[in-house]
This record gives sequence, structure tokens and C-alpha cells, in this order.
Amino acid sequence: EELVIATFGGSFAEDTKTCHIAAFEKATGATVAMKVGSSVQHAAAIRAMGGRSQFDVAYMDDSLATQLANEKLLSPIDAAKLSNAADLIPGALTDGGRFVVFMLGATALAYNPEMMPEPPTSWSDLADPKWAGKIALGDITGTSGMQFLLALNKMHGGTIDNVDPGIAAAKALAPSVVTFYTQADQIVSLFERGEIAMAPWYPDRVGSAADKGVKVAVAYPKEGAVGIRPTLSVPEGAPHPDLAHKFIDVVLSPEGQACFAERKYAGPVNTRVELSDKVAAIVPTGEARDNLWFPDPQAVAENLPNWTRRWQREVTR
Amino acid sequence: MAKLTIDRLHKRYGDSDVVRDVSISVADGEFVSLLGPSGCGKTTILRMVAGLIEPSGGRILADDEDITRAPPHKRRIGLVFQSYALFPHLTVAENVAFGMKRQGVRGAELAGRVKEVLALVRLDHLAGRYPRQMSGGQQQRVAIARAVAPRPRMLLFDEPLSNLDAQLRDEMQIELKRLQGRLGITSLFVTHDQSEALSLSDRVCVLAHGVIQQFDAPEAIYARPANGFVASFIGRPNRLSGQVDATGEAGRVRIGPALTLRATHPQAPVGAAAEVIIRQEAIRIRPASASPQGDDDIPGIVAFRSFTGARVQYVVRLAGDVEIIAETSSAGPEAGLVPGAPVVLSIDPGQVFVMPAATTATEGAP
Amino acid sequence: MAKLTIDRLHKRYGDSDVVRDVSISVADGEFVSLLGPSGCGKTTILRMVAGLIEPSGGRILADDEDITRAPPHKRRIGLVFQSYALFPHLTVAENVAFGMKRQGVRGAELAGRVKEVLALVRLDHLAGRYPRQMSGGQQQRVAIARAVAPRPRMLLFDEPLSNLDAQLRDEMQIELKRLQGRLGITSLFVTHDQSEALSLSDRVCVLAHGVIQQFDAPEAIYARPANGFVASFIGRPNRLSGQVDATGEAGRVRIGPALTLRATHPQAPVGAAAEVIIRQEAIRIRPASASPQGDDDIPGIVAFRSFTGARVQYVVRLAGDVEIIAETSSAGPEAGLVPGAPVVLSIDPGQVFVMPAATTATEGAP
Amino acid sequence: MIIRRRTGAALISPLALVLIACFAAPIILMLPTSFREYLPGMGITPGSWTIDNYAQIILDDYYREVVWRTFGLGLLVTAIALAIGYPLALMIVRGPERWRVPLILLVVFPMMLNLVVRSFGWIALLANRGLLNNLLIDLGLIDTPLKLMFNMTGVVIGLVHIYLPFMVLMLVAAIQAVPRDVEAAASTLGAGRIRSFFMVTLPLTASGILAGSILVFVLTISALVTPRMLGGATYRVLATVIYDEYMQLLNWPGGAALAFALTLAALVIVWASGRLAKRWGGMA
Amino acid sequence: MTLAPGRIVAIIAVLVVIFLQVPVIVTMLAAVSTTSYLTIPPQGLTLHWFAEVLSDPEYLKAIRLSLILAVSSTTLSLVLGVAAAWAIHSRALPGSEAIASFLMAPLVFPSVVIGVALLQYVSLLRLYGGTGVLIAAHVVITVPYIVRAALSSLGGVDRSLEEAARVLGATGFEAFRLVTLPLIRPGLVAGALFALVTSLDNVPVTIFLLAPGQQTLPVLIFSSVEHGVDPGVAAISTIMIILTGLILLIAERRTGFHRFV
Ligand SMILES: Nc1ncnc2c1ncn2[C@@H]1O[C@H](COP(=O)(O)OP(=O)(O)OP(=O)(O)O)[C@@H](O)[C@H]1O
Ligand SMILES: Nc1ncnc2c1ncn2[C@@H]1O[C@H](COP(=O)(O)OP(=O)(O)OP(=O)(O)O)[C@@H](O)[C@H]1O
Ligand SMILES: [Mg+2]
Ligand SMILES: [Mg+2]
Repeated sequence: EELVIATFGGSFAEDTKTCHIAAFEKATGATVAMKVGSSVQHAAAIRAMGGRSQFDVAYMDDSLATQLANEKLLSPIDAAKLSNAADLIPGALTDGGRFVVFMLGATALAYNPEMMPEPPTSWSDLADPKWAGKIALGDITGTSGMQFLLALNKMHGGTIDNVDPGIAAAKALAPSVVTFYTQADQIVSLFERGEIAMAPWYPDRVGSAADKGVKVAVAYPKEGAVGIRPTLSVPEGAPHPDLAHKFIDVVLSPEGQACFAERKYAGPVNTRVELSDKVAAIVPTGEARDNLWFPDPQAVAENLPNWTRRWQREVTR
Repeated sequence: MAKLTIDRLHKRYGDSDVVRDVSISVADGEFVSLLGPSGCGKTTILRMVAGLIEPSGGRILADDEDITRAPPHKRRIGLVFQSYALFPHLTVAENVAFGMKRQGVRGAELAGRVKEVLALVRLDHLAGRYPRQMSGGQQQRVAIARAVAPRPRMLLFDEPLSNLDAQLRDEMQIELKRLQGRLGITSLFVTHDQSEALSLSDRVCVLAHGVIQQFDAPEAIYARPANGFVASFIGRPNRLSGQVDATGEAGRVRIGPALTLRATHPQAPVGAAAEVIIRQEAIRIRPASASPQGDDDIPGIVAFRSFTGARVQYVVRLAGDVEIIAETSSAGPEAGLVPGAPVVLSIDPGQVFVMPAATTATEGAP
Repeated sequence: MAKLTIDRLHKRYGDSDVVRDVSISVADGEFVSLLGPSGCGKTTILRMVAGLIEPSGGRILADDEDITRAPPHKRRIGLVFQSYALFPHLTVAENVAFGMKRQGVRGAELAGRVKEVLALVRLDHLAGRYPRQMSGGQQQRVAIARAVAPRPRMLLFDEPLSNLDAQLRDEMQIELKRLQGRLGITSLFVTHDQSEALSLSDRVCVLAHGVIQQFDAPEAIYARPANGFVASFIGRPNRLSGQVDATGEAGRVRIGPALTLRATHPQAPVGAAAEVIIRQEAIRIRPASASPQGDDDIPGIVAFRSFTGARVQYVVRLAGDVEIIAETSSAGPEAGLVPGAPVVLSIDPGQVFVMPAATTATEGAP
Repeated sequence: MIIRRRTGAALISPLALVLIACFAAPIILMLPTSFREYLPGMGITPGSWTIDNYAQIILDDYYREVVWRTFGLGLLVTAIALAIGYPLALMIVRGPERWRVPLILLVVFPMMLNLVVRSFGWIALLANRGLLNNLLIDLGLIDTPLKLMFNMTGVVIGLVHIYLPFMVLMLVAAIQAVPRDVEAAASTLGAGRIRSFFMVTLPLTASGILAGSILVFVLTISALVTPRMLGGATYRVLATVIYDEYMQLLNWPGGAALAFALTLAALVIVWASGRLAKRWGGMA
Repeated sequence: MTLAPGRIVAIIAVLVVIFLQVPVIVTMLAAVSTTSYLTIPPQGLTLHWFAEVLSDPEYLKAIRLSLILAVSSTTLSLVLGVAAAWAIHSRALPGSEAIASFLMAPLVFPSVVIGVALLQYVSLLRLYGGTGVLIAAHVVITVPYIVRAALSSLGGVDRSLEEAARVLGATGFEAFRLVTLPLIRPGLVAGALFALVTSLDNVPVTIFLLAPGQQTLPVLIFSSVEHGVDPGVAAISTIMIILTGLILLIAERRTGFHRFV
């Protein structure tokens, strides 16, 4: 039997193979075929296949998963089939939910330690005139952009239903921004050439980049980083729902989580995982994890088009 | 090889009739020329016979088999295109071999026949060249060789010699005629060169505006033109306007205020405005001093002399400022007249064609 | 308008010399034709004069001004291209106006001159057409009009009449000559039609393989060819192989085992193999019965008869199976001979050109 | 007569079938979607129909701006590709014979460079600290880096680079078809080199210019990867907006409406420019 | 001589050619950097990335599928497109003009939407992705180039050549194969080149239709840059360019397409 997983590309796929697929194949005797792409592509594909999914398991951001769950394009997760369900951190799996959070990421501050010997401590460091023309922001079409907007908004007293303060603050930042990046790797080359000192980015990516020799490190702002909860789900009409659950269980197992954390700097959702110091410095754990703020995915899904529109018209125009 | 019958063939483009109910029958092995001004429908007729244009009406029969709707490749008719239409990506030999290969001729036989046909058009030494490496005349000969090679039952020629110089043209005419005679291939030949048409053909078909004007043996066409159009189209005519003074055997026609010519059997009634057509070669010119003047001699003055090699042409000014062109052999005693010299012309009344004024348009649709 | 001097002009392509040290000088207002077989370098010379090809050596002078390296648009030389080279995106009138506009002619004057020149070539009614909507002959006339219109100081014509039918060709020749005479434009004219060259030109330059063979007045070229090549290229020659029997005024040449002809001043020594060139029109043919036989009469039998309108050609078989072509007027009494009829030929010994056997290749480089 | 109507139908029908089955049918399935309403977070609302998706393209000034920008970008890229491609094409056709093959190969090579990789190349070259700016600063020609990337300049450079080979190859074919004698005729009639180029060569290559321009224009206005990578978030064109609507926001009704509008407008422009160019080339 | 392009034209042409080569050179340089991220100018010099890429089964698989797709869809497009172009050119059908312009539509229509629409469509038909569907999709996006190229080269072929072949006994198809086809071949080379490039570069349509486990080179590159690129992608591009160069040189030797392209 062949289990089809719609996962992310590049090193993510490599690490999935090493950490999860090998163990899964060994345990079940089934094989795994990967379909690599981004969250949005998987979401679009699941929508297009309209309940006749050829994917068994899909990797997606929580807001997209929420959206598809609302459209009933994902089938409910059966917690009873997941042996690790009990060990998960709160919020990873809601009862009757249609997806499960398999790692914790965050939008935090990436910085160039050579240009900034003192690590940044707050989102507001981005607005420091000292760094004008040396910062980059994510565009709202990427997770980091959207989350940074919400973080700014919260810092300036806005709520999820009113992002005026956030938009205003982003607009004020815009002139000192080198670029609103749309592709994670634009950021790598910007850091690499010393074009920027600081940008909201993902700790796991910072870790990978730093491993490759790029001069970049991560700092968690004191206001709290914004949490990212990549999810696993079983689309409606998936050919092998049982195997899919087994696969998800492997991903959630302490071994799977630890392996992924070590290789991919993914914040584990299984409470029984022990991390090395190097990894612990990067992934959200301890205080940083407690400090994480998770915007309500339902609200995000509902408001994102509106925010996007405003962002495009008022900030990046 | 085959008899060709064209029966009330018609072609209309939009609302203009380009070929109008043309019927021509060509006997087995006969050589027929189509002659007519530019745009009169010659090419159109050939293309209908070859199957490249669909007739609007009428039938085409080869040996009593109706081929009006047969596709071109089933007709076994060779066509030499006005524009050669050589295959630019094939060598001369490959061009010539094309048709034979379609018939399944292969190997040594093919090579032999290609060689033979190329020798016929004097191009065996250029077999390996591409068309673009050849001069216009050479290309034209390849086109002939290509059409002849598959031994079609009929050959259609669309001005096949127009780009050759005088000598090569003469040689090719003789070759063509020999070839046609030897193989006995029924041929339909289009040309704008009358002497070519007259010398090569068993019969000549003169067309104007898509309508047959006369279809007869060359000498009959020349000596007894059926109408004004044919008279003025064949030969090198002087065309004058006049008025008929008398009809019948002793007809007379008046040209301008001061000149009257004898003309047997004018084709217009007395008093009618007429077009008078006299061929240059039908006029004899002599120095005024040379010989006693006859009754019909017309005095004039040489206005212009033109030497063309074998012939000399004179523009002679007659009474009433009428100008007429006469020609004579450059070897004869009349070759040396200079402008200003007084001369007398004598014109055979049987060669003076008098036609009603309207019938002689020589140009087809532009 | 201007004198043209071509001084030791040379053109080599790779390692073949296409034009070899040609010197021609054309007087102000003179009309000179270049005549020669295909590929002999005629077009190449014209293009060098126009500035479209760079000479490998030699000079070109217009009115003593050296223009050898001047760019074409500064030369004020009109050229009628062999391929017409009309501007496909411009109407006939716009094509004709092109050169005048470059000279700054505008408005009413421009329109007037366009009209005038188009009338000259009988195309004023087609001024608004595009070249592709016209027949080949019409396009050729536009090309002439376009070259003439800016009144250049010199006109170069590259086979400008090759696609016209006999009548139009005659008319256009006369028009061209009139125009050239009226405007006095120095002209260099290339043609493959000898009678055209002979009748239009003040002088004719015969070329072979890029070398001038003879440069002289038309009648001189015809009557006194400088060498075997010219003799056989001009006119319609019979070419026979023979052997010189006697030289000088009372020369004789033997052709085959049984035939001897008189020839004044053979150009080869006694006993030498020779090429004998006799023009068709230099031979008089009579029925054997008609008149008393003279000393020089040669008996023969008509083998083949060909009617070309004004002329009739006979292939006559002489003693020893030698075949010779003779022509006569179709109006004369000798026009009606049939194959098999016994005839006698008489040939003016002054018209029998005898040349050493090797000099008379008529084809240029292939 | 060379081929009959029946043969013609037989020849064209395989392609027609493929296009109908694999292009027209799926696209037409999308057409109803473009008249649906999209509720963020909930999905496409079944049952209700609306033309808002189309109306907003005209009414919303942001969309209007993107539309104008897209078509403006198309024109600009086409014009630049034409302006710099023509001399190159001219050089290939009319330059020294021995240069021809190398030049053609050098034009074709860059076509094989993957779009994404190519974009990275441009970022490395044109960014604020890229090779070019560094060079200029080191040479003392400029003090502050030129903004060449993540704006219109970057997109234009990137797109011109991608589509230039298309333009050049089309122009080469067109210039080759101009008879040399016609140009020579212009010069014997007193037109200098520049004038004969503008009065003869250029009009005679009108159909090639048109074909190349249409191709480049159409490809430019539908280009996605390059504007995304080199334009950044601040320089959005229709294709990126459609991508975002479709992919990021899952707003298929809005995206589909934009896609249909774009295609329709492009086809109309293509058709109209064809007529114009025909008139220019005297072929009407 | 007189019409040789002037100095200015030559200078512009050289600059344009240099402009075209710049990213190529940059990519080639990036491919030999010892760093594990893309950087220009390269630091150090190594062929490690070439070895890496050529020994990576993912890449090899992706290249293989990409080539299969490119070659088969270009071939199919050639067959279908040339046949259709011939019919359009011969004006054997009413509305030929309209058909010809409709064929431009796949070029303009946003390819993401084509991709999603196709996925929706094949899901409805319960076909799902896979090589067959991919080839069909690539035919759709490449065939416009072939039709354009074929139409414009057919326009340059003298009609009477085909007629001459017919009169010499060739059937309509033989006439096309023996006469017209060889004459338009150089133009088709250019069209095929456009088609190949388009197929080899396509992400938006392909990504939706790949079957699980399938991968094409552009999709692989595209999805790997989202998660960090190394000089491997530069190496693979360099390999593709060199490969293309070789193929073109051979094609040039065989068909002399530069005379017409
Ligand atoms: N496709 C067409 N549509 C309309 N008219 C046409 C078409 N083809 C030919 N004609 C017209 O038909 C007439 C006859 O043309 P055709 O080519 O048969 O003339 P032709 O006698 O061969 O002339 P030429 O001696 O110049 O070759 C011409 O007046 C021409 O304009
Ligand atoms: N570019 C070239 N390279 C090599 N040889 C050439 C070139 N152009 C012309 N020739 C040769 O130069 C010779 C003269 O050519 P040219 O065109 O001047 O002949 P022509 O006398 O005008 O012949 P025609 O009467 O056929 O027009 C020919 O043998 C031709 O093959
Ligand atoms: Mg004709
Ligand atoms: Mg010539």
C-alpha cells in the first residue's frame, strides 16, 4: 500500500524522510509517496479535488487548515487512533478537530550578530532609526508578514477585529524597509550580503541558515513571538485514512518529534521530548514557548483577505 | 499518349468570369498553343487541366475519362510552372527524380532516366547543384526536365522559355518539339511569344478575356485572322483609325485627310469608323528614286530608323502626318535608308485588315 | 547629363574573376548596351557602377569625379533591377515618388511628376495599387518609372523588358528610347535580347566571361564581328565545323566530305580545323526549279519547315548530310516550300565567318 | 484546392480536441466560479450568483492600478525588448557570416536558465549590496546604492532578459525575409542607410515585429515567477494578484474573474494591434 | 557592403548579448562556490555541487521526468500544431483567423488558474495527475508556440511548390512531407525551442498535476528554494545550459537552422 503525503519541499522533505517515513515504513510495511509543495498549494489542490483527495495526509498552516476544515474538506481526526495523543501540549489536538498541530514554529526576530552585537529584544527595535534601511519585513502573503502585522497591532493596542493600529505602525515602518520579502530565501541572500540587520523570520529557518554559514541568529522579543502551528490533516476522501492516522502518530511520537527538532529546529509538541542545548536556544521552549501568542486561526482565516487588501493598499502600495 | 478534351470549361472568381465556356480538343500527340494577352486566362486553364483549380463549370476529359474532379496526383499530367516552382531543398537531380520516384522508379533505372532527361536540357553537368545556385535560364530548363521525366500522358507548359536568351531559346524550342514528337506526348503550351507559338504548334488557340477568338493552324491564324483582335494580336501590327470608303474586293479605307488605302473585303460597312491593321512585314519599302512608282505606291519620308540585327525597321511619315512602321531585311538593298530619305511603300490590299472600330482591344483585364 | 568612365574595373569572388579589367566609357547622353551570355558579369558591372558591390580593382568616374567609393545614395545613378525590387509596402505612386522625395520634391510638383512618369509607362490608372496586385509586366514598368522619376544623371537598366509580351515590349522600347533622347540621360542597358540591344543602342558592348569582346556601333558589331564569339553570339547563327582550304579574298572552307563554301578572309590558316558561322538570314533559299543555278548555288533538300509568323525557317539538308538553317519572309514566294522539296541556297561569302575551332564557346560560366 | 475542406477538418481536429478537452473544458468549469460569492474562512457560498467579482476590477482603484500597471509593464517590456532586440537581430542577419552561429547560440543559451535560479542571479547582481551597486560605489560613481531590485526596475530587467530571445528569434526570421535588392533600390534612389532602414527595412519587417511583440506582450502580462521574485510585494501585477487570490486567500471567484478579464483584454489588444500593424506594413 | 550594420548597431548588439549572458555567468560562478548557500562572487572553487546533484536520485528523477515531459509534449505539439497550422494556412476551413487567435489563449490565461482548473477537472473525471495528464497539460501550454512558428514559416513557402509536387504524382500528404515540411523545418526548430523551454520551466501548471512521488526539475527547484537553496540549483542549471548548447550545436550541424531561425 502507498500512503500519499502532501508535504513541504527542500530540506523539510529530506528530514521528514529520515525522521518519520523510515520509521513509519518499518512499522507498517507500507510505502510513502511524497507530493511536495507549499501550504497554499496543498490547500488549493485539496479544494480542487473537492472531496476526492488523492492525498492521505496534508501538511498545512493552521489558518488554511481551519479554512478547509470549515469547508468540510478535511475529515475529523480520531484521537483514539493516536497513541501519543495524551502527551501533546494543550491546543495541539482539539476534540473532534479536523487537524492536529505537529510542531511549533514562531515568527521571531532574526538578526545579524555581527552588525548587532546586542541582540534585539523587542519588535520595536525594528523601528529604531539606527536600523532604517537595514530591515526587511515579510509580505502579508507569507505567514511571517501576517503574524508580524498582528504582533505590531497588538503592541499598539489593536485587536483581531481592528487592525488599524497595526496597519498604521507598519505603514510608518515601510520607508525604512529594504524589501517586503515574498520568498524565504530572499532573506537569506539579504543577510548573507549584510544588506539587512534584522527581520521578522522563523527560528527554524534561522537555525538552518546559520548551519550553512549565513551570519544570522534568532531572538525572541519580550512582547512574545507569534506562534505558528503547522498542522497535519487527513483530507476528505483520502484513500487510506487508517494508515494516515498511523503516520500522524509516528510524527507525534517522542522519537519523531525529537529527531525533527534536532534536524529542523521544529518546536516539539510532545511534552516527553528532551532537546539538546543548541536546539533549545533556537526553538521556542520554556519561557519563550509560554510567551508565544497564537492568534485565533478562525479569525485569521476570516479576516486575512481583508488584511491583505488593506496591507496591499496602505502599506506596500 | 492521350487525347485531351476541354468541354465548356468555365471559371469565375467572385463576380468576374475569367474563363468562359472554353472548349478545346487536343488530339493524341498534338501540340497546341494558347496565345493571348496577359490576364486572359491562359494559366487558369492550364491549372484547371492539371487539377490545381476547381472549374466552376464544364468538363475535362483525358482519353474520354472524365478527370474534372480527379485529384492532381492521379491525372498523370505534367506541368511546367510559369515561376518554375523548383524544390529549393532538393538538388537538380532530386528535383527531376521526384515524379519518377512517386511512380516507384528506383535505383539504376532512376539514375539513368534522370541523366537522360538532364542531357536533353543540357544540364547533365549541373545535376548536383541546388536551384539557388543556377541562373534563371538554367532553372527554367530544370523545370522542363522535371515535368517531362515521369513521362506523363500530357504536358502543360506555362511560358517555359521566357527567361532564355535568343540562342538557347531557339535550341530549346527545337529540343522541345523533337521530344514531344518522339514521345508523342499531347501538349498544351502557353506563351506570350507569338513566333514561338506559331513555330512550335500544330494548332494555335487565341484567347481574349477568357473567350476563344480563333483556334486553327498557325498559318491560318496568321493569314486569315478571324477578327480584329486576332489580326492585331498576331504579327507586329500598325494600328490606324480610318473610315471605310468602299467595300468588297476593291475596298478602300481612308486614313486621315490625305491618305487612302486599298483593302480587300473590309469588315465594316461604307462610312463606318474602322480600325485598320497592317502588319509591318506586309509593307514593302523602297527608295523613292529606285523604281517607277506603281498605282498603289504610297510616298513617304523616313522619320526614324532602327536596326535590330537581321531586320531594319523604319518609321515612315505619310501624307497627313500618318506614321506607319515598315520593316525589311538588313541584308537587302533597302537596309541603308536614312531619316529624311523619300521612300515609297507598297501594301498588299489582302493584308490590310479593316475591322469595325470597337472590336480590337488588345489588352486583357489589367 | 553626365559622362561615365569605367576604368579597368575588376571583380573577383573568392578565386574566380567575374569581371576582368573592363574599361568602358560612355559619352554624355549616350545609350550603351551590355550584351553577353548568362553569367558573363553584366549585372555585376551595373551593381558596381551603382555602388552596390565594391569593385576589387579599377575606378568608376562620373564626369571625371571618382565615385568608386561613394555610397550609392550619393551617386545620383538610377538602377532598374533585374528582379524589379519594388517596395512591397508602398503603392505604385509611392514607389515612384520615393526617389523624388529624397530630393525634396513635395506637394503638387511631386504629384505631377509621378503622374507624368506613370503615364510614360502606361500605368497612370494603377497608381494606387500595391506591387503584389500587378502582373509581372506591370511591375517591371513600375521599376522603370521609379528609376527614371528622380532624373538621375545616369540610368542603369538590368533586363528591364524581359517580362513583357512582344507588343508591349516594342512599345516600351520606343518609349525608353524617346525618353532617353529627350532627357539625354546617359544610359547603360543590360539585356539578353540582341535585337533589343542592337535597335536601342548607340554602341553595344559584347562581354564573355567578364572580358569585353567588342565595343562598337550596332551595325559594326553585326557586320564585322571582332571574333568568333561575337559572330556566333549575334544573330541566329548556323555553326558548322570545317577545314580551311584557301585563305584571303577567295577563301574556301570545306564542310564534311562533300561540301565546300566560299568565305572571304577566313581567320584561320589553310588546313586548320575551323568553326564556320553563317547567319540564317544571310542565306537565300529558292526552289531548285525556279531560276538558273549560279556558280555558288548549293543544292539541298528541305528537311523541316517552321512558320514563325513574319518569317519561315527551313532546315535544309545539304550534301554529306550537313544541315543548315535558312530563313525567309513568310510573305515572299519562298514561304511555301514543303519538306522534301529540292532547293538551292546562295550564301554571300562575306557573311561566312570562319574562325579557328577553339574560340567560339557561347556559354559563359554555367 | 491543395487540401479540401474535409482534409482540413481532419487535420485540425486532433489539436482542437486536445484543446477543448484539456484547456477549454477545465477553464469553462471555472467560469461559473467567477460569478460566485466568496466568504473568507467559510468558502464559496453555494447558490448565490454575483457580478461583484468583475465589477470590483473596474470599481476598486487598487485593481485598476494593478491592471494599468500590468499592461503598462507589458508595453514597456515589449518596447525595450524590441528596441534592443532589433539591433541584435539585424547583426545576426546582416553581420559577418562567421558571427551568426555563435550569436544565435548566445541568444538561445539563457533561455535554458531556470526562472528561479535566474532570479537569484539578478538579486545577486542588482540588490543594494549586489555586484553592480558595489562596483559603482567602489568606483565612486554613486554614494548610495541604486534601487534596482524589488521594484519596477527589477521586474523590467528580469522580464526583458527572459523574453528577449523570443523577440530576437522572431525578428531574425523577419529580417531574413526582406529582399536585399529592395534595400539596395532605396539606396540607389538616394536614401541613406538610416533612412532606408526606417523607410524600407522596418516596414517590411512589420509582421515579424508584430509577431514578436505580441508574443512578448502576452508572456509579460501573464508572467508570475519573475514579478514575484524581483518585484517584491510592492510591485504587484495581475498575475501575482491572481496568484495571491487563488493561492494565499483561496478566493477562487475573485481570482477567476481577474483571470478571465485579463485573458479577454489581452486577446482584444492582440487582435487590435494586428490590424494596426497590418495597415502600417501596407498589407491591409 | 553598403548595408552592413553600422558600428552603433554592432555595439548595441554586443551589449545586448553581454546582458543576456550575465545571469548565466553568475549562475555558473555560483555553482562552484564552496559555501552551502548561493553567493556571488563564489567563495572558493569546487565541483562538489555538480557531483552532489548528479548523485542525488531526486534530481536525476526530476531531470528524467522533465526531459520526458519536454520531449514528448514538444513532439506531440509539433505533430498536432503543424497539422493544424497547415489546415489554417491552406484556408481549408472557415474562420481560420479566429481559430489562430484562439490558439493564443493558453499563453495569456494565468497558468496557476489553468493548473487549478485542470486539477479540478481531472478530479471530476477521477483521473488524477500523472504522466499522461502532465503531457496533455504541457501540450496545451506549448502548442501555441508551435502553431505560431509553423504559421509564419508556412507563409514564406511558395504555394506552387506543393502544387508542383501534386502534379508530379504526390498525394497531398506526400507533397507536405516531401516538400513543405523540409522547407519549414528551420522555423519549426525555433518553435520547438520555445516549446521545450516553456515545458522545462513550467511550475504553476505542473505542480498541481504531478502524481505523488513525481517531480520535475523546475518544481523541485521551486519548492526547494522555499526551504533554502544551495549552489546545487546553480549546478543543475549550468548542466542544463551546457547540455542545451551541445544539443543545439548538433542540431545546427544537422539542419543548419540558423539560416532561417
Ligand atoms: N484568385 C483569383 N481571384 C480573382 N481573380 C483572379 C484570381 N486568379 C486569377 N485571377 C484573374 O484571372 C485572370 C486570368 O488569370 P491568368 O493567370 O489565367 O492569366 P494569364 O492568361 O495566365 O496571364 P499571364 O500571361 O500574365 O500569365 C486575370 O485577370 C487575373 O487577374
Ligand atoms: N556572390 C557571388 N559569389 C560568387 N560568384 C558570384 C556571386 N555573384 C555572382 N557570381 C558569379 O558571377 C558571374 C556573373 O554574374 P552576373 O550576375 O553579373 O551575371 P549576368 O551577366 O548578369 O548574368 P544573367 O544574364 O544571368 O543575369 C556569374 O557566373 C555568377 O555565378
Ligand atoms: Mg499566366
Ligand atoms: Mg544579370
